[in-house]
Amino acid sequence: MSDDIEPQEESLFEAPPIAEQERMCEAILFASAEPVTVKELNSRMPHGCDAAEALVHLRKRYEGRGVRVVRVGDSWAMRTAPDLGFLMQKEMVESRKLSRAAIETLAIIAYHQPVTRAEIEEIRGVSVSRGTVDQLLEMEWIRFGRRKMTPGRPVTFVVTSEFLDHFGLENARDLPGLKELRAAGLLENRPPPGLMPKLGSEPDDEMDEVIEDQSEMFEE
Amino acid sequence: MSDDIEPQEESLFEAPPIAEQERMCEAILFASAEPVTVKELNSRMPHGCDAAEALVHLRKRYEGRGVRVVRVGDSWAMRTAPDLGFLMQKEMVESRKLSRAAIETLAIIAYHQPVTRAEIEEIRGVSVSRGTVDQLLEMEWIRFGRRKMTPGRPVTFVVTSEFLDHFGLENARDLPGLKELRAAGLLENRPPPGLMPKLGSEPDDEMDEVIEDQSEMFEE
Amino acid sequence: MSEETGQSEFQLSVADRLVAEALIVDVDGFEGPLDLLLSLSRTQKVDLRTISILQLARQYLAFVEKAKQLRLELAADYLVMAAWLAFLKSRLLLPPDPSEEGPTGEELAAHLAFQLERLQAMRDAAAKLMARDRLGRDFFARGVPEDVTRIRRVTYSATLLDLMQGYARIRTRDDFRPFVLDRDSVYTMEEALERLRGMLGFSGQWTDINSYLPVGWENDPKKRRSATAATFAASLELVKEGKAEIRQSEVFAPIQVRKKDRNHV
Repeated sequence: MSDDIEPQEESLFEAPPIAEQERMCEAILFASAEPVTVKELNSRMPHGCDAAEALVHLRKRYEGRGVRVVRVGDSWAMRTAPDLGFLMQKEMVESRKLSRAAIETLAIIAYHQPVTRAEIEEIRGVSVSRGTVDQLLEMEWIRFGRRKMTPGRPVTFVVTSEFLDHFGLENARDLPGLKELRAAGLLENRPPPGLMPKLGSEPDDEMDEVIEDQSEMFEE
Repeated sequence: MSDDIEPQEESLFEAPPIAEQERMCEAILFASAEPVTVKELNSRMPHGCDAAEALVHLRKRYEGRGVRVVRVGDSWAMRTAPDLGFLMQKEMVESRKLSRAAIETLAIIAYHQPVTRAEIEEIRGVSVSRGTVDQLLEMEWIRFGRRKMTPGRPVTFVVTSEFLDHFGLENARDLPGLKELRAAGLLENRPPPGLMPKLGSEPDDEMDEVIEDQSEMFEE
Repeated sequence: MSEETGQSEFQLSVADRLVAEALIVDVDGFEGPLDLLLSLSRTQKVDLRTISILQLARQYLAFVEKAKQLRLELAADYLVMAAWLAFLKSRLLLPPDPSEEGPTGEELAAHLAFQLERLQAMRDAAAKLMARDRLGRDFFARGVPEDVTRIRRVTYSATLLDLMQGYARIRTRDDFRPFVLDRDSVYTMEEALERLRGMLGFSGQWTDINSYLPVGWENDPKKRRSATAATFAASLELVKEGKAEIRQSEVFAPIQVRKKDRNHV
């Protein structure tokens, strides 16, 4: 049956213009779930079409575009341009509470900056893991301050402007002092003498000084 | 503080040239079977990109091609040209046969939205079976709209962007013959002049209310 | 109403009768009385806007009558419509009774015509809709959509309270006791005093004490209240110390302070 019809078709209908064939290849490649062979393209397109030639044109048309016509084995497919792969990712932001160790370390840095790792450990009474410091550095809540002028010239940590921003502070000195913490019921016992930072009790004229100079405030 | 940072960021990373933005839109739309909102495009493209502008260029570029850039409500998608549908026998999905009741209900919802079940029944003169509504909901062609501010606060139905996508409509205003129907007054919810038998459902309070939401929705 | 009188009254043509019979056989195929009326109206072969509702009512009643004779069970809806159409028919035929309340026969007929036209319009619209190029039949989406890779990025958060509690915990070396009091929004008189002392030195002019509120405390009502009270108390303290003067022109007017200068005394 089909043998009877096809030769007739051939004489009746001329193959569509190549631009039209290119459109057809484009549509088939776009909608296909799998790469398509030239043979299959030809079988799906009207009689007399030359998919191989249409593909040459189509491939050229997509050069430099966001989508490319690529050869996969003996089949053809359309793919997004590899340099745009980053667009195919979607970032999911998940918010988690900072760990207790990280919060404590951060608090010590904020209250005692610039402070060395050894000093943090002394205050916390436990060693500070590398991961905790790295995490805080990565979050850009702390950064390295000036090295201490003590033997070994250890690095110090200070809080960043991102930290202040996050906690809605103008200045690290706006952090409530121990006196206020106690008034708020956060502190039960009297701390050992000499450890109490005198936040908020200093004259105001040094407000404008840089944060690094805060060390004096804490050192007694 | 963030105010200080943002302008800096803007100057640091300039938005890519519009041709590049067009490529990006092309890649994203190409890769997605579902329409993508302009908002999502912008969120996935680098900072400062203007997807809406890039889409204007992209749409033009694909005019007359085998694949088109189409608008679906607030979203955009790439779809094969409808005149090439004959090539796609292989991709054709046997769509579920809809009953006459379902087709009519769908049309009434599309042309009269937001519309209550009682209003649909008033127009069709028979009660709307649960199954019909469920089927349309399941196909995601209709969804619940806002409740009507009439006694009983009945739920309303509206068509979805999947509906628009399926029927190749940019928005609900493009429904075939909508203007003519409105001009002929056939989309008005004309209250029956009393004594009319209420066909279909049990009488509903809100039947008597004149509802003109539809006209507002479609007014340009 | 007998069959003969019915026939003669309705003057149905042979063709109409055939249609009516076909309809009866197909009674289950109708989607309610309105649908049936719409089908019957086609026998009139006129525009729905010029349809004769009277004629339609007769056709419907004949149909129902026939159905009764054939002992077909009609749903209640069909019978309700029949009763109503019989009523409508009488209204349309009889001269209007001015004492009668409610809509006229013409108004009722017009509404029925509207309903039929609207139903037909919706059917046509539905047909046009279904004849459109459709996704998955005439046009197609991308065959191999590339899934968007979801990258999980974790952000860590902590509040000022976390920070303070953390610090307090270390300082007390005690187990932390939860607390509720919020000291964030409390501005102490000592703080205000300090601020006022520093700033008042530069101002020999009368200045509204509100302008001495610390930065960042002006907007939040809670903070503003606390800061205003503290600043006011502090200004009184400075007056007591003889370092400032304070005035208020009338009740609720702005309170102003200035440095007490020897020259001003």
